Amino acid sequence: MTIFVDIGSLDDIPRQGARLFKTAGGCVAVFRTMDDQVFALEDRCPHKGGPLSEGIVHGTSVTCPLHNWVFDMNSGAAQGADKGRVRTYPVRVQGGRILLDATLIRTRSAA
Amino acid sequence: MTIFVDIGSLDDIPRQGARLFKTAGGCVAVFRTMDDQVFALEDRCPHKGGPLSEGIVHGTSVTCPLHNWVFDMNSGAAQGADKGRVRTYPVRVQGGRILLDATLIRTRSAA
Amino acid sequence: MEICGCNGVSKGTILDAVAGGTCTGLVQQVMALTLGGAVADAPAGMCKCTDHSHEDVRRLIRSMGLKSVPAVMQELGWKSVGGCHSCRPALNYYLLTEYPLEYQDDRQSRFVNERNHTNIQKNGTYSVVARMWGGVTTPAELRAIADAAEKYDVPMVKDTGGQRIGLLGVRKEDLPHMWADLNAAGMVSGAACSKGLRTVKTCVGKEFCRVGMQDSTSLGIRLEKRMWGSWTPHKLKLGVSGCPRNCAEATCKDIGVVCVDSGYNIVIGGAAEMEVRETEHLASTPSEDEAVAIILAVTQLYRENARYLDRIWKWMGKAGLDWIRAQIDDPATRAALVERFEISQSVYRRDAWADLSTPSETAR
Amino acid sequence: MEICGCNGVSKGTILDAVAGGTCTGLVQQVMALTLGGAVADAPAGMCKCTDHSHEDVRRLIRSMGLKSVPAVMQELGWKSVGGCHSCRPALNYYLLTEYPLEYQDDRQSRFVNERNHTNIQKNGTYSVVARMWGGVTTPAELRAIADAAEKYDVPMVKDTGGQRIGLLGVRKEDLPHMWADLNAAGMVSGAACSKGLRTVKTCVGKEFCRVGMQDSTSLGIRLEKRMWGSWTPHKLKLGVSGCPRNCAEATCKDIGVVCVDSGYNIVIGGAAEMEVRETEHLASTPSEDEAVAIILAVTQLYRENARYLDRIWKWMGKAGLDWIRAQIDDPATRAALVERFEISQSVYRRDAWADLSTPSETAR
Repeated sequence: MTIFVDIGSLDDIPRQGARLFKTAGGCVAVFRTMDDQVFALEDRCPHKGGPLSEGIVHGTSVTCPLHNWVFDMNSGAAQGADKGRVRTYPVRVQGGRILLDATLIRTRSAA
Repeated sequence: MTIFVDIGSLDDIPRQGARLFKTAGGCVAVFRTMDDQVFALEDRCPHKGGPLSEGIVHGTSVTCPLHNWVFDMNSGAAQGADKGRVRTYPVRVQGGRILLDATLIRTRSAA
Repeated sequence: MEICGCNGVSKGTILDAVAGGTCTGLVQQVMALTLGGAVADAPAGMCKCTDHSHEDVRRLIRSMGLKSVPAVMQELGWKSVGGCHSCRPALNYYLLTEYPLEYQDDRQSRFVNERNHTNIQKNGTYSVVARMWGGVTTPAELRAIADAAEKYDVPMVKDTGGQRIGLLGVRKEDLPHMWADLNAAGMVSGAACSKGLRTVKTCVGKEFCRVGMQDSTSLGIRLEKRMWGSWTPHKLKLGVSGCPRNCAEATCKDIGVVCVDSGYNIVIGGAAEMEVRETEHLASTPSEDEAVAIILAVTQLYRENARYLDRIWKWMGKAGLDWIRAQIDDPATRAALVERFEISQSVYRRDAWADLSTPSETAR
Repeated sequence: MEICGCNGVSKGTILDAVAGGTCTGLVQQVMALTLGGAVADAPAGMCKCTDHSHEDVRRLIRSMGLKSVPAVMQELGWKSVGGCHSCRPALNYYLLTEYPLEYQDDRQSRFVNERNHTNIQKNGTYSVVARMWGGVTTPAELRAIADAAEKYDVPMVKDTGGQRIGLLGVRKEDLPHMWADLNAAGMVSGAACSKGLRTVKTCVGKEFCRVGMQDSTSLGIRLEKRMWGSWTPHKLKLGVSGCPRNCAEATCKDIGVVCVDSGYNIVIGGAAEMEVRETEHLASTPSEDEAVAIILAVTQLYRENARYLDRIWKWMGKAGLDWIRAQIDDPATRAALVERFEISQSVYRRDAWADLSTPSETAR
């Protein structure tokens, strides 16, 4: 069973923006869509390691800032002709708070 | 009657070179030709003020380093299509020493 | 009001053509008649989110008074939720150019370099390039840059092709502190890699050079101080050379000035990237003031009319140099362009870094 | 031995043509047959001091073993005493290129910028530009430049178009002291405005750039450290771009490298001065070592064959890119060119400033 831990307020992330959370398992990028859905992805493009948290969020997709690869944040799969998949993590919003899979959080600090 | 003053040794000036002498009347450029003739000119091209002492000496002429005006060092007259004249001063060589018109030399220092 | 200047088609022609409703096809036909072969480059939908062309969208933003990205998408029937990384930056640019005083710049619709006012690098670090107006600096500025490089363990300090000094490999978390330090030393930064005014390269000009004909350095400084912070459809590089020997390489810049004895030749449309293109002559004037006005006017004309991500040479190929020159040569049009540029600069000629920077006292 | 490579005419052809005695006219006729329309650019006397063309003089320096300016003037019947400001620098250049180990460079036959290893300015002051290999510098170097600027009251500090920092308006009497100070900080200078290797511009390349394909910065540094100090017929500017986006503007330099995924494209003959010219492709190689060898070889070919004051693009127009490429592509010819370049560099790759500088302890 996944245990979720509160990592911050939804309002800390601008719509169509992202915020980076450092965990023991690496940097996790938490994205907020225009309609307040939230996704958590590894902050590392499988192509050349670009920081996806700096990409442009559109719909439920994000575009890597380095070379414009586009990922579906539901599945983590690269779209179009590009092949690859970015790791996704369980995340949810409850009462305006962002809850992340606790197994990721051993030491945690908001960046 | 012109009185000449010893300002230095001919050997201080390389052949086809020049040396600058500061006088009360301004900087005087003393030139030595390939065949050891010596000429003294104001160190200021009448065109744009270029330092003639930095020019290329050829025959009894010198070319201004800024814009390639050529002056006959005997007369100081610009050659070719250019119009102008640079001031010349009496100078002679005697016993390997350079003698310059004393009226120029109130305070003198070799540059 | 210029409706579709980017193709040199008059307002009347367009209005007649589009009177019946949707216009893309009609505009294309008008263009086919007007431009001949150029129709091969006819506008398609700006991205998969819409069938409207860039030109149509821009025209409709004006005519319908659309003033936000969501409003554009709503009113023009965007097919996607929230657009994509292609249309969003373009819409954001079109809106801020059209409504400089009303529109609030949308950071989330910007590519990372504009959003962070810096240049992202391959490992997610950034480069920081402080402005040196016209390339001129001072011992104090050099020391401030040296201090910042050491304080933040910058792995490489490098002179750039734009006559600036770049600090490469800066960590994102250090950026606000570094900005604050450089600000404290009197320097503004950011935008070194933006789609906006980059740098104004200059040669030393007649103050020092034995062949310089005008004071190219001070003209470059004047232009950079007037134009910095402005957003443009793509990067905008300027150069001012003090004589036709052209040591500032002004004739392969987007906008260049080549000084001559009689004044200033203003040239546009150069490039030295994938291809090398020599500029073409736009205007000549004996007056430095007029040279500045011409450059501000053609910059504003480019801002208002070019498709997002078109450099000046590409825009010039579509709009036509003759049409551009006609706008600049007309005194009233020129003055209006300069005025609109200044209105926009009243918002954008400010140091975005200062807004974002962290006082160094609180840092580290 | 290449007799008259600058026009792409083979040794055999020339030897046959000149067997009977004076050759200028005959060479012209051969060229007319060989080159067609190019005869309009047929060589005339190099200046009013002689009827011999540059090409003839150079050939005769080789074939007659002439090893000093007076010997050339004596043996070839110069009509003036001591030549003029036009032929003397050319003869000096031809002699030092032909006999790098035997010929003693004649300072009095040099234009002021080469004689003083600096650039004269309009009021007789000079500019000083310290080398930053490939444009890369350090905080310590920035501080040393800042210190020198203040110590000698330099009126302007300016970033140059060649990715260096220029100190403008330096008094001649301060030059040796400033050289000593910069030397003490580990920098070599001089030649920033010479008819020799200028700078090697670089972009940041794949070490930092998200699109860089090779390490353009380190290749640029390697080239500059290998080539600095070499004299060439005219200024020689290099650029190395890490990808085809070409941020180092390599394709308007005399010699450029454009990195691609598969290696290095070497291009020559660009310019961004009175005219803008895009380079043409010379060679491609997957190997950085081979890229360096190709660049040294084509530089030496240019040194040995071009007329004094011809930039590479002008030489290329006369010699023909095909002929140049044939020399570079032939392994034995290429290796011999590189070897001759290195022999010359054993003399000239040294800091002329250090020889002339005054220890700062004794200064002021």
